[in-house]
Amino acid sequence: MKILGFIAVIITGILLLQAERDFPDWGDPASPANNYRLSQHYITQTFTETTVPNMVTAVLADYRGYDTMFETVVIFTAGIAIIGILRVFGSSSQLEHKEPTLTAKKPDLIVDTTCRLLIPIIQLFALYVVAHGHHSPGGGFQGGVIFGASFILLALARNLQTAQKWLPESRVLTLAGAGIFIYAGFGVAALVLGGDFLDYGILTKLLPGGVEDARSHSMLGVEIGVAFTVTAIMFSIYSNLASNGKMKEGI
Amino acid sequence: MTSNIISFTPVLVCLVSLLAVLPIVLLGKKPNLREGATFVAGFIKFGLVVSMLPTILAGTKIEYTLWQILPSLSIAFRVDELGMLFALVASSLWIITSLYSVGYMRGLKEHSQTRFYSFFAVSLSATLGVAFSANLFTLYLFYEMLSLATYPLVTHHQDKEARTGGRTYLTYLLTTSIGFVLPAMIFIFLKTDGGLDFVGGGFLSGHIGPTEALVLLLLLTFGFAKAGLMPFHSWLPGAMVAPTPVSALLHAVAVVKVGVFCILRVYSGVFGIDFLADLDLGVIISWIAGFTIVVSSAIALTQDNLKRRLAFSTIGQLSYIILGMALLTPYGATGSMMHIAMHAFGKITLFFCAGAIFEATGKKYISQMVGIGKRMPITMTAFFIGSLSVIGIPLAGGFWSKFYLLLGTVETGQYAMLIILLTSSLLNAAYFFPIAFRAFFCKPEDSLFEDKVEEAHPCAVAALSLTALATMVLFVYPEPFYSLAEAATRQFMNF
Amino acid sequence: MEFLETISTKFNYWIYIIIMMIGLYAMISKNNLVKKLIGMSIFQTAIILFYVSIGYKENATIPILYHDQVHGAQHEEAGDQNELSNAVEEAAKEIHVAADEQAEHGLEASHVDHPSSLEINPDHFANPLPHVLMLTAIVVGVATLGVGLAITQKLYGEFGSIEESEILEQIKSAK
Amino acid sequence: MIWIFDIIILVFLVVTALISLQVKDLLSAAMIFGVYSFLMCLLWSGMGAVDVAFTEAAVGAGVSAVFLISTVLRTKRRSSD
Amino acid sequence: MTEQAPVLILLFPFLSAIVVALAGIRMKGLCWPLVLLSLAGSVCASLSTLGRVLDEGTIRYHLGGWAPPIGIEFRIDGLNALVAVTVSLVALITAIYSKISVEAESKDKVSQYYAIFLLLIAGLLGMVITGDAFNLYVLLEVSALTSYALIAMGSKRATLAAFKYLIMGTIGASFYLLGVGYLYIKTGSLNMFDIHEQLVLNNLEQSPTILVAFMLITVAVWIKMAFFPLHAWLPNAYAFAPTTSSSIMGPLVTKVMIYVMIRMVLTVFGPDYAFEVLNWDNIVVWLAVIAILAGSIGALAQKDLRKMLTFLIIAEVGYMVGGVWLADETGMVGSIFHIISDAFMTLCVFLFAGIVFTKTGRRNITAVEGMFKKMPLTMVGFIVGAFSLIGIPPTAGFFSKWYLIQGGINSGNWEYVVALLISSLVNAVLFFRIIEIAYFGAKPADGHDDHHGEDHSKISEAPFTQLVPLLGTAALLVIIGIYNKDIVSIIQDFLLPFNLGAGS
Repeated sequence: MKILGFIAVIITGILLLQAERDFPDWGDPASPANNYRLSQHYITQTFTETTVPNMVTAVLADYRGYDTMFETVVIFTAGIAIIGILRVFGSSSQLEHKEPTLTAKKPDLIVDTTCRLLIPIIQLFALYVVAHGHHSPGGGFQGGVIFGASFILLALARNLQTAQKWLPESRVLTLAGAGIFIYAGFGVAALVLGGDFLDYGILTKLLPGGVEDARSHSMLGVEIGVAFTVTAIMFSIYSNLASNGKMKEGI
Repeated sequence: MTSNIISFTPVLVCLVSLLAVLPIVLLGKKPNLREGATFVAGFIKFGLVVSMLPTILAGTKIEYTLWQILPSLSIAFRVDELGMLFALVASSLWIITSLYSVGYMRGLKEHSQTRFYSFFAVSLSATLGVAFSANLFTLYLFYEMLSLATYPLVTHHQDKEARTGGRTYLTYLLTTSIGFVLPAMIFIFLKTDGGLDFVGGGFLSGHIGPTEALVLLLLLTFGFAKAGLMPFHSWLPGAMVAPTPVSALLHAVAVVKVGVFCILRVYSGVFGIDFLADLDLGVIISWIAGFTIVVSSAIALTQDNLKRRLAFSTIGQLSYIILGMALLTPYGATGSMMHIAMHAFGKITLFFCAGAIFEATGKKYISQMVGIGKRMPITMTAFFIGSLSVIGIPLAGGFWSKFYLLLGTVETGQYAMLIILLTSSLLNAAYFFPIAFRAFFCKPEDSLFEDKVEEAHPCAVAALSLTALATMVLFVYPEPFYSLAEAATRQFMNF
Repeated sequence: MEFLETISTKFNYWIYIIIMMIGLYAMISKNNLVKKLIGMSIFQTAIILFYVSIGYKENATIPILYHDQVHGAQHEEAGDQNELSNAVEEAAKEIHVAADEQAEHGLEASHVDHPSSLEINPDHFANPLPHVLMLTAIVVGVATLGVGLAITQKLYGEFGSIEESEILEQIKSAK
Repeated sequence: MIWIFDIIILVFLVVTALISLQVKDLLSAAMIFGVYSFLMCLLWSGMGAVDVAFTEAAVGAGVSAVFLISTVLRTKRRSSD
Repeated sequence: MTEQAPVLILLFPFLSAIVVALAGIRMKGLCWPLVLLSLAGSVCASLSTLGRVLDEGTIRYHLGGWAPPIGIEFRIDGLNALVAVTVSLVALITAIYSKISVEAESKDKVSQYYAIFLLLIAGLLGMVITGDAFNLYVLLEVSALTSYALIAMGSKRATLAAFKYLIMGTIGASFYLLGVGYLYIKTGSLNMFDIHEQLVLNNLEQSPTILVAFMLITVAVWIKMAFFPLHAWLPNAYAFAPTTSSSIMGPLVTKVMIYVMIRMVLTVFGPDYAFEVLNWDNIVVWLAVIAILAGSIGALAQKDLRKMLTFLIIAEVGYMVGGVWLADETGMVGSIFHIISDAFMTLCVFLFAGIVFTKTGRRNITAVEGMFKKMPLTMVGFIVGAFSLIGIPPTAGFFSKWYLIQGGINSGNWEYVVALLISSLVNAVLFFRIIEIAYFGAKPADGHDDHHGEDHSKISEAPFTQLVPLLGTAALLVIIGIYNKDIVSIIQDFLLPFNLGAGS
């Protein structure tokens, strides 16, 4: 198997290297990919069409918003899949009603204090990343991951159950579902108002401002939806992986 | 000749027995009503077939296109002389076989009789479908349907033997039809741009070269393995595990005759007799058929099991039909087509008798039948008449077909074939006469049968007497089969 | 140095292939399931590197319009640039360079009435499209990794091992 | 961007990738994989892909590594290869 | 609402997946009806889309109101619409069937199971209707992740199979992504139709980059569809998955990948490039021949009913790949028609295998013994499916074979014709073996005996929710066979502009 794998890898590598000679130079602005009207349009027209300076956010949430919706779905799928694969339902399912047994392991003072200080800041930063994704790097995914990471940090520093007090399993699912519903909701709203799916422009009937502003606002809403889902699922994946699906205690 | 009638009747003929399955299944709990349904369907079917007879004899064809299934291909029905001849044989014998099976199945108290009658009806639909097919595709469709519908009949006993027999049966039939006929058909379809409709004088000439023609001819000849041409014959003895009515109707009449019918159809309707004659391909086929005739007759001599002997005899007789067509002469073709009918009546009588003996005495082997004629005189007389027909001795219908076949060999000057035919007739006599002879003429102390042995179930006896009678009548009055065969020959040979 | 600089025009593509092949080899021939998954992640990031390399343009900045250009349209956004993360700050220095260049060239202007007339030279911004695609790919990568790890844990629960050969042996002996 | 810097990161990328696949302690492997991801993210930010770099920093170097570590701690730490 | 039908095809399963996942917290009973409702909606939407395609020709639906290539579009022509109808219909049938087996096999994870199930359908449908190469990747991953989960939720051995599938699937998906990247670097576009335009416009036929892109994408879809040398992940994965999982994935996942291959060959690269510039046809057809034979022989060697069927899938994939690479219009028609008919016939036999498994709890093919007596209607359904796989008229399988063989003869690829016929015969052997066991009992030596009957004498006809899907599928097989002309004419209309030559 190893030799076979090696041969396959070498062949693939040589093949790819062959094609590489044909590539345009690295960083060449005139390469087809960079010169084609697609990327030109994104760079030059984004702001006028959506009033969003961050082209990546605009392309992500609007021009290719359909992709992004499914990107969120991928995350959601992973979350559900991991619950389906790993989660062991049983005595632990009433866990959320019980008082967490914190006495078992006393958290380290330094770690505890640091986390106390850090977690609110992390969460604030996460909110900032989500909200400011239009103007700076960031957006729903990054913000969501960071927000989820704050809960993971909490679970690591204290224990899983403390974190689960904030995000019990049913709330995780609800949050994740709500996130996708927010996203798809914008699409469906556009559908109901007579536009195509995810056509935020038509939402100007509901949102203040012109068509461009409607797009900008919808993107924010969509990003918030993404952030919901990502936060919830990241934590869900972690808590399943860390507790081997039993949701009792983490690592 | 030119004016063809478009009529739903051929479809109806096929549908009748298919629809009969419904009442048969529903009435499964009440045997009398169930058999009644079978008979009603049988008579309706026969009536419909007969109702078309005058039209066909007048030289008009009946056509109906049921369903355009592919852009240039449809499930279509067309009744012509050859098809009519075959349909007449099959539908009339269905009624008689039903009568016989009532006797046989009840006499032996067989299980799952409802299933038996249902699939019997389906098989008949498929047989008639083959008879009335207007193109190769429809023919193939019904051919496959027949193979599958008869499988439960062949394996009716559901024991080990039936299993083996059924397996051989399907293996041979499906392998050849999927492996040979299907590709050949698709090849023809491509070469002729979608034409598969049978035409009186064939349609292949001009579309393919000699090598292709030879390959196609062999594919199609062996592909219809139901015809039992060697080396694809061994399913037939294997299938003799079936209950006798099945053997009788399906393996003396429907299934094997469908095989030869398909071959005749392909020779005449696809290749065209003239095309075959031009390429001189008939000789190859006639040698194959001749070989089969001699070998199978020789094997039949060695068989002790009566039904197996009959089976090998059938293999030989089927090859007569193919040989007749392969002679590519008017007489040969006429004889060949007549032989479909004549052999059917003769052979079914023999099978009926074998079944009746088995039902009454439980004996399967010829060596155990010494002296049986005294106990079952009607049966054994019928058996004698049937043998006459199969051997081709006057007083039975088989004489006429053999007569024409012999004329055909003389006509082409293929004396080798003449010799083969005569030899095989001698062999036929050699393996049939001793049975009848020993059944009647033996010393009383040699007789293996007690006094209490009697004739089989009355229904069975009635059936076999009827067919024996029909065999005799066909000698005196070979109509309408002769006219049909002759008209068909005229169609194929354009003279 | 000249030589190295010419190499560097394709260097990224070479390295991406090397990394990708390392990952692929690990996926195919590592015995440990976690190792396979690490290999898988490396494999996927290599592809992301390839895409990002497509989108790179020499002397171009990050695909975010900077203050000067947006200015006039949305006053309230002013000063945002300063709050960016490290990477962005670094890039922000380049922005001014790019802006100067743009002023010099005065290249094609796209005239749109609303909200303001902007003059944007596409050559001054990295191609945003590959970035967008790769955001998706990263997310897919982490999702796959998560599912893979979950399966690994389930396998460990069932067979008590995360070595493929050991698990296969157990299956064989169970037969 | 400065190409020397670029090349150094690229070389380090290969090295970290190899180490994380070769080291027999899975916990170390997970850690080094985090390093690899972080280097990758540096490289991308250098190429102007700030959003991708940001995401990779959060996802690749952060969450992925945590997932890997939690699995390693829940299963076995030693690897045969 | 018909104007929005294309997106509704997808939205129904996708949104209800989330509802189902949430419903699982409190109201488990709601899951199944919701699944049915949403899939029925999806079927209606796809049918109405098909109707519109027939009326108006290609439908273009711009998501987000952005015209391609700026935005993502659905571009639905005859091929998409047909495959979408097939996918949604198969999904609906499987969903009806799933009620009992899911509750039995996944117990407390019913809602998760159904959510994943619906997401798989959403992913597959999305792949079918999208017109964007990258979007296809995202949906490919959605369907892939869900497949891993659906398999991993099965028995013990399924878990390892799922892991292998995950590794192979990721390699496949990543290769696809890389291939799209190679196309992007040369054309700068992601829209499939636009890519093709750019390829032609910039004369990229000789470019090694495009060649490698083509190879990468082809290999990627081959991995995903388990084409012969790359098939190793499939048999165990599908054989040991929960029955509903294999009933949905067996018919759909490989078929949708074949759709993707056809889409890539015809729309993105164009038949001229794929068949004439590259001239690989013969190699691929030979590979397909090997695939068909290997699948058939593999199936013969199996004693496990579902595993046998998985090998048949491999053979059927060989049919379709071969049919595409015959580079012949009839062959292509055959391949596309076979996507549809094979989806239903595989579904039919997998449903049967599922019923047998739930009824007897055994995987071996001897589990079917005596079934003709005990569950005649189930056997009828199975026999139709089996006949279709063998290729007996008038079932759908016969006609797809008809076109494929015709294509093989037309293009002179006799080895392909022979392989098809051999595979048909092997199928006949396989299925008559099962029918024989069902009819006679397991051991030939025992003959006609009853002691097997005692083991599960309780077994009776399958319950309503399992029987109806099976018989429905069987009926559909016959209907597709009888109406194949109409389906084929849609396919031919679709293929018309591609101008496939007759033979290479």
